[in-house]
Amino acid sequence: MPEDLNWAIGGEAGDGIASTGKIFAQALSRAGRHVFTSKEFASRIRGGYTAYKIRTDVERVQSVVDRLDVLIALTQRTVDENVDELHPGSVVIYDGERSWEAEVPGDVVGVDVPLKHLAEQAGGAIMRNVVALGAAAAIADFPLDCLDEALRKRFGDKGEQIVDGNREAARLGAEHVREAYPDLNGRTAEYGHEYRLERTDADYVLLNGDEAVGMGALAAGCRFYAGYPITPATDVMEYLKGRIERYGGTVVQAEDELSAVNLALGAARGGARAMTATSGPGIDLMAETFGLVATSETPLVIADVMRSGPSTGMPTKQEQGDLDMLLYGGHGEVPRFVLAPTTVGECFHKTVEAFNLAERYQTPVYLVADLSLAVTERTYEPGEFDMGAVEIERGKIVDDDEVGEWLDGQGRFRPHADTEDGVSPRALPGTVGGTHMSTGLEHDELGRRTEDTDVRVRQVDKRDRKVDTAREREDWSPREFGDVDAETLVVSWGSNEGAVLEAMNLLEERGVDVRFVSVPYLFPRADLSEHVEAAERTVVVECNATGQFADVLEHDVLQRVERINKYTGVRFEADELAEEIAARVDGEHEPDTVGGSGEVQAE
Amino acid sequence: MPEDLNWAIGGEAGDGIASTGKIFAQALSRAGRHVFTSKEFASRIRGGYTAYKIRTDVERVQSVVDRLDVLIALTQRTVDENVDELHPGSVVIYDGERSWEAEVPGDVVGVDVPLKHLAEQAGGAIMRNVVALGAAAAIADFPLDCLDEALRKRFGDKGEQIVDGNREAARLGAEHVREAYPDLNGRTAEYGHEYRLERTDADYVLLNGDEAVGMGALAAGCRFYAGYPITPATDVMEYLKGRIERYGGTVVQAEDELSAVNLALGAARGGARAMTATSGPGIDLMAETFGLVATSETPLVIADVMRSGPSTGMPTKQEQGDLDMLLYGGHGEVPRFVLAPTTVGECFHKTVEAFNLAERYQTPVYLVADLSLAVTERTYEPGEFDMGAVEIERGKIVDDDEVGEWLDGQGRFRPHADTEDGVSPRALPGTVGGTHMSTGLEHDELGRRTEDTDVRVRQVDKRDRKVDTAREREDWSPREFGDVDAETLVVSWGSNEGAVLEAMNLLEERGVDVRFVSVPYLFPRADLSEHVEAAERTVVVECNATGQFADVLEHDVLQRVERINKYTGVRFEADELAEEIAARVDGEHEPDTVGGSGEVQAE
Amino acid sequence: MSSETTFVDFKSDTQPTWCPGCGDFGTMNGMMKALANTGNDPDDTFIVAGIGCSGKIGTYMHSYALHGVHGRALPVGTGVKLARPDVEVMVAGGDGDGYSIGAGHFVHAVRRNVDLSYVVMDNRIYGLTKGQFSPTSREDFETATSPAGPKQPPVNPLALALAAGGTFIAQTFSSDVQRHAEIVQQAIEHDGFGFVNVFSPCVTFNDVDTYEYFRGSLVDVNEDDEVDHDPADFDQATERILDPDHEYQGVLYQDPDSVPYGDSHGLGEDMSSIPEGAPEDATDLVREFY
Amino acid sequence: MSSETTFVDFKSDTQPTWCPGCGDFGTMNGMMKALANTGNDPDDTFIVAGIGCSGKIGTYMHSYALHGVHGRALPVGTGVKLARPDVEVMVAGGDGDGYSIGAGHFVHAVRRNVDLSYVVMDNRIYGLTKGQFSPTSREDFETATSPAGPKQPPVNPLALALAAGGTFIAQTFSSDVQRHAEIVQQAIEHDGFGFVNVFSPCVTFNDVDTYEYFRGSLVDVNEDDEVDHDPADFDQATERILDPDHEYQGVLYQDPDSVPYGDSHGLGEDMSSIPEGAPEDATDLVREFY
Ligand SMILES: Cc1ncc(C[n+]2csc(CCOP(=O)(O)OP(=O)(O)O)c2C)c(N)n1
Ligand SMILES: Cc1ncc(C[n+]2csc(CCOP(=O)(O)OP(=O)(O)O)c2C)c(N)n1
Ligand code: SF4
Ligand code: SF4
Ligand SMILES: [Mg+2]
Ligand SMILES: [Mg+2]
Repeated sequence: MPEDLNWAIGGEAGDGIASTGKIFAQALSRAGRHVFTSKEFASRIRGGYTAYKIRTDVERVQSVVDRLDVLIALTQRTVDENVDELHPGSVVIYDGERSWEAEVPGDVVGVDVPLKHLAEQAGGAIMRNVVALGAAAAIADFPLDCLDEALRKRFGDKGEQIVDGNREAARLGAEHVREAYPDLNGRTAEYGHEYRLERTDADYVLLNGDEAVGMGALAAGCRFYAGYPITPATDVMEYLKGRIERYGGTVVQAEDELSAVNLALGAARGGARAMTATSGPGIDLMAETFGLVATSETPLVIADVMRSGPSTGMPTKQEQGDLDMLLYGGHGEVPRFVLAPTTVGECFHKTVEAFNLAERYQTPVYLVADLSLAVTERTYEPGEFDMGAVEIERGKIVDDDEVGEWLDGQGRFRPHADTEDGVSPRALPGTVGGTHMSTGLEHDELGRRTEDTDVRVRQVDKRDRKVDTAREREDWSPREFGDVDAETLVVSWGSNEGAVLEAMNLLEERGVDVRFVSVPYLFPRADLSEHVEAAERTVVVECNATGQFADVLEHDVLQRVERINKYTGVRFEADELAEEIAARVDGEHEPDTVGGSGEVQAE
Repeated sequence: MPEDLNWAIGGEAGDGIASTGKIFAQALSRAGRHVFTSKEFASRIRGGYTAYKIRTDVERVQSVVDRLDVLIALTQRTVDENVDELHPGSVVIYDGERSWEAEVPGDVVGVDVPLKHLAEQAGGAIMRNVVALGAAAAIADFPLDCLDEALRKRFGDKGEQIVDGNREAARLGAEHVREAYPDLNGRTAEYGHEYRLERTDADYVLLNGDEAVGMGALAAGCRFYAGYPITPATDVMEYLKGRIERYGGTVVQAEDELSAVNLALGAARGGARAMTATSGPGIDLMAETFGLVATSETPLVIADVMRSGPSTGMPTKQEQGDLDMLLYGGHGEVPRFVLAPTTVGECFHKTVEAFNLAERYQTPVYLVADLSLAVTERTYEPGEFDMGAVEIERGKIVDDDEVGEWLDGQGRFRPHADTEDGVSPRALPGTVGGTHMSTGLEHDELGRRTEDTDVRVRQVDKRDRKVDTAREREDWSPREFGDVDAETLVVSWGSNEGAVLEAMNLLEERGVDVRFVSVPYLFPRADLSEHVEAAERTVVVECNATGQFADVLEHDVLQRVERINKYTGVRFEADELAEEIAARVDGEHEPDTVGGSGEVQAE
Repeated sequence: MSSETTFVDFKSDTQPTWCPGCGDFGTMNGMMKALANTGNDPDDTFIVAGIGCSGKIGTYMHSYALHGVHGRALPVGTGVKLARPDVEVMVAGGDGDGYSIGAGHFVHAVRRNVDLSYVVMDNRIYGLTKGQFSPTSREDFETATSPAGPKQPPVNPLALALAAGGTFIAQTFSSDVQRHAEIVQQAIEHDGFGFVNVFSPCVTFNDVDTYEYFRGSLVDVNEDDEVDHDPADFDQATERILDPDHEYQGVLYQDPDSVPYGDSHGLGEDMSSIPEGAPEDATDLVREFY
Repeated sequence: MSSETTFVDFKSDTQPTWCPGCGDFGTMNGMMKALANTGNDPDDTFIVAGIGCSGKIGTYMHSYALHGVHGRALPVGTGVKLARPDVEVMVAGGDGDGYSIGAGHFVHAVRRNVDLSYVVMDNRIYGLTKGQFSPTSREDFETATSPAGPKQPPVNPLALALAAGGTFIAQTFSSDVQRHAEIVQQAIEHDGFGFVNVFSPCVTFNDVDTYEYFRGSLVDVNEDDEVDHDPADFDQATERILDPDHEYQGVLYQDPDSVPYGDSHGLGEDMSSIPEGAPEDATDLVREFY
């Protein structure tokens, strides 16, 4: 019997799936259990279907697997969509009073709960999902007081009556299961399963990547956020709204992304730590201004929370398809930093770092997360977010006195002074004697437009030199795992880290050792030549069709690599990934050849 | 004595430099001489300076060199800016009556012409540049009747009086030189130069790249152009305006580039051959819609006439800095074709081809030219633009009868039918029974939104398969020159072709053989592995700082290459390029290493 | 087929996923009726839809259609119409799509006066992205991104259209389908840019601009006791459009002398048909460069 | 220094490359005067300029400045001002920059009513790109891209601002520098978005909207015999702004009750100064996720 429990609730868009799932996740966290959630599901039918999946364990969990132990099926379709993940002994909670007849596979244990009926009894049909939560709790012997706490957190601001109603709904659900299915444990045990959600003394926080980015921004002193709503980045804005004001900052909902990035640019030139967040379509719209940010040497953090492209694509689905755009997008040649957190925790840390890098090097920094990371709630020890450890470095800002060191012969401030490290002094508005013009035109040290060929070359080189300086001064190491002597090197970026790590455990059981490098710095990035050379085979895992990072790596190390690509819109699951990696190790897949269509879709 | 003559006129912006230079180029063309012009000049001082340079020969010319034989200097600065290009025996025409004293170097022959005075005599000071043209003609023994023809072409629509006045101005200029400097030929001959612009019977056309693109569009049946003014692409729009109407088409000046590309997309969905042209900043703004064009499988030609980036950069200066954006830009993963003409003539041919490819594969096609190509007037035999040879292929458009072959079981048209070659049938509005929805959301064969994982993967693969099909069916060969057995392989793209070819002649004189591959198809592109392998060294020549094509080539062939990069804003000149290539051959430059800053700036 | 076309011919077999009760149902029904009533045929009709809940309309209707990127529906529709004067073009989208990210295109499309109709499904909220304030949201409307209200005056779309030189400016209410259909029909029939702002309530994220609210507050210009509304009267139109106290239903303004862009620019040909080679006189183009 | 600041303090040592006689000279002089007269100091002033001949103004003035990308000057200026309420922000650009590519931002910046001034140098042409028609070009104005005129009604910028809820709407003429400076000064002093459309003739590419034309046709609201203009009177403002027969110089409209965005949103702090570590109570942020 595995120690982790895999739980899901599914229904139609509008059924309140996500908020119900979140309540259960919260309850588990309160019980001192680790939780890892997922909202992206394979959909085999068109439109409307939505689900929320929780994997929970007393140990850390960091991926989903394709197995469901307990499923709350608000619709028949939920069963149909998930039938592959059910196993003998899985429990499906459904409402037999509703029009459909739950056709659960024979060896799956159906638990019929009159959700609507009990909800009405508790005070209103709207609480039927909470009835189901109570039922689920009973099935896994989960203490209702933790659920109560989660319900208070969710409904507290709606008044005591609502909280009590929901608690009653949960209680009725639990009671129904205990009364109608007294021997449930016995039945699942027949298939070797006994579901028990044990409690520990641990005290976790539960948050997703978007929230972690927002919290990182506040920790780092971000005072200005401008954005335009877009899935899955809107949560960053909604997190900040109502919180940033505590620190004297503001959130501006712009009329579009063109405005958003220019608003943020303006605030940054004013001296505020500023950011915007968007998804692919917005990144495209910001591309022109990105170049201006870079040439005017303005510190700015631009977050891209990726979703399935191209174009509008599949807005609520996973993909890592924007890497090329971030590395190479925008006309002309522009130095940039690209940071890609690999876990929810790293979303916090990399955000803080992004602000520091932006100011230290006076450049735009892309902070790139994928949908899986952004919408995945996950538990952490609160210490992961150690506010005392946050350091703020603002780089070469000069004050009234220091301005004098940076004047030219005629007493004019040199905002683009051609320094050895490429970084110039920065005078914020209000600094006496620091007036200057910033422009997207090529300019001289003073910021004045120029077409002088020598000055042009010097300024291009100066801007590029900042990257060289950063390469030297900062630590761009990847996150390394596994056996350094393993024959197989797996490389990935973004949210795949968790799935790869869990896949490694599964592989280890099969006797397959793997070395794993998870790359959080996409530009500048570490040189992986030695890693690739030391390995017998290198496999790059990413959620896109063309293998964008694989191409980058191939160019870096001048060697072809193998690829595992998934572009169904669904994140990797640990078990499928283990299969795919094992297949590479067993030599079932040919290494890809140049220009060939050897990309393998893992689904 | 070299056979080519290098001529220039320089002054301040607003002095009418470009139109005066064009008149002289036109006159030379009328005289049956080949002409190659250039408007980009190195500028060592800030602002305002502008010049127009002509290289002319009875043989074909295809590059500029850094030598000036005859210079019309409307300002002192013109002399200062070009002093390096003057040689003993160069002639400088200046107006001694103006406030400045032309400080021409000692061994340069100064010719003082009272430009303003003579112009007033001919009817108005505004004609002083034409006086200078007359003077220049006299110096090189050039028949005035060719100049007369060019003046008629330029001023014909302003009335006979204006034409006559200008002719008189030219005559006065010529007369002045003959009278005041009777022994000019003798003086230049002292330095080994005798300037004679001989006439031939040839009949050339003179045009630049923007005009060739415009003419190609009309030849290809383009009926709809939408654009927003931007240097150096505006000429395409201005060329089409007033001409496209003859064929029932239209030019729409949009409110911005976002609108322009969407207007063109709309027209294309209506079934018109449609295009837009812009430069880097506009390409950025169009990136989001580019993805829509690709996923909706709409044939559309988008021309990018590159200028110096990043950001606003140097809008009137040369660069090939947008390649990365065109190959990799836009979020998500989108199939695209990227065609880059290498000469003015190819601008015509590749534009025709772009429209055919767009419709045959139902994709967006980027047509990329650089500023040097776009603004360079050049002579051709008119046969280069053989309208009889233009073929128009519209791909899989289905009519009322053919629609029936593409219906699903319920009689619905399948615009994204998953065919073997990836190309689906296309029904234009008005086709009976062909109604369908096109969308940037992932969709099924009918165009309906889907998140079905299998359908998603099938549609991504189908779109990508169009590129595979095109790879097989079309000819993506590069243009090859020089000795196939040479040790040194030079690779370039865009307008560098001419300079490399002339550099090869210069190198041959020095006993250096070179094989040269000029790449007009950037995606899909030819596999150059064998070329690179056969050579001892590969040198990639491009007008940008980072070596964008060099990176692409390195990844294709898994081998580092050497680079010659120029990012001063000025095109390559044949002689400097010969030096740079020779230096590589002599081993004076280390091959570049990964991530190193080994890029060499050729200036 | 035209003469027998009815509104169901404009209905696709895709089931709408709008929330039950969403105003967009009524809005769409009216549009389909108007298209049928004006004798159009799905095969000769092109719908361009924006991105938003509203933008899904292209999927639920049966015709040629494009569901574009957010905010750019008007340029697309303009392109279709100019290339295909023979096709009926209708553009539809939300208040965010049209007045926020698309505001610039709106102003310029109005000025251009291309002969198409533009229906904005105004629910005063961002529906699809789950409830942020929109440009037409009230100053004190509480949303996820405006806990204390946006504190900016809402855009008055009719006033913007008027200022931009609009030639047909109307407003309807999705729940009054009959009147809505009638007015959309007039917009289609108008020679030029037929603009209709439809109040199309979002029952999920907007609890202030509800059916009840509009039912109780909207004044139909035809039923206003105070004035006999003459849509050709610019001053009267201005007064009502800028009226701070009332919102109107009906055709507020129609310029009887409107000349559509296609006419003033001499367009009329179907640009989709071209010869199989270069145009006959194409060598003239080369000759110009002698 | 403020009290002794004069307009030359706002002049940079870069020589303008505008054509001799360009209206932008006068426009700039007036802006510099207005900044000096309102007691501003270059060190505390931020100019945001668009792209165009007009946009070069940022280079010729002496202050903190950003010369941005085409059409996005207003969002940048808004960002600067919100982050730095202590800094005087002035945004300037051309008619193409502001009303064509920037039209959407214009509408929304007007609504937002941030306390800055916006000066549009309206020459009814694209100057920098050498003479294409602009949104304010007349219907019959012949240019390279409109050989027979654009055949679209020109944008009326004042009407757009009014429709968008503008709180300060004015128009000036660069050649009447005194009056222009005076009005820009009022725009600066206005509590909110001070919008000034300046007729700033292009002597190179526009031969119809010339100095002579404006001199002969502009009516100053203060010198109009027919009405005593009250800028607080919305109806009067509307009438004049929409007047098809005259163009006016002066402050057409000013809302005396204007509340700038910063005030309604409780902003006032200089956002550039932050602590050296996370905020003191930052662990509360973590605790929320328990
Ligand atoms: C460039 C871009 N930015 C943002 C989005 C996300 N987005 C989708 S619809 C929408 C607004 C929806 O509001 P509205 O236009 O009023 O339509 P409604 O859903 O209310 O009908 C937004 C912001 C997007 N798709 N593309
Ligand atoms: C995205 C983008 N598109 C186009 C251009 C080219 N461009 C520069 S200025 C300008 C318009 C100039 O007109 P206006 O704003 O009226 O300024 P003016 O020169 O008349 O003062 C254009 C189209 C650009 N720089 N960027
Ligand atoms: S969210 Fe609102 S606008 Fe969207 S479908 Fe539901 S009710 Fe309609
Ligand atoms: S082109 Fe026109 S706007 Fe530009 S500087 Fe010259 S006169 Fe002024
Ligand atoms: Mg809406
Ligand atoms: Mg202008």
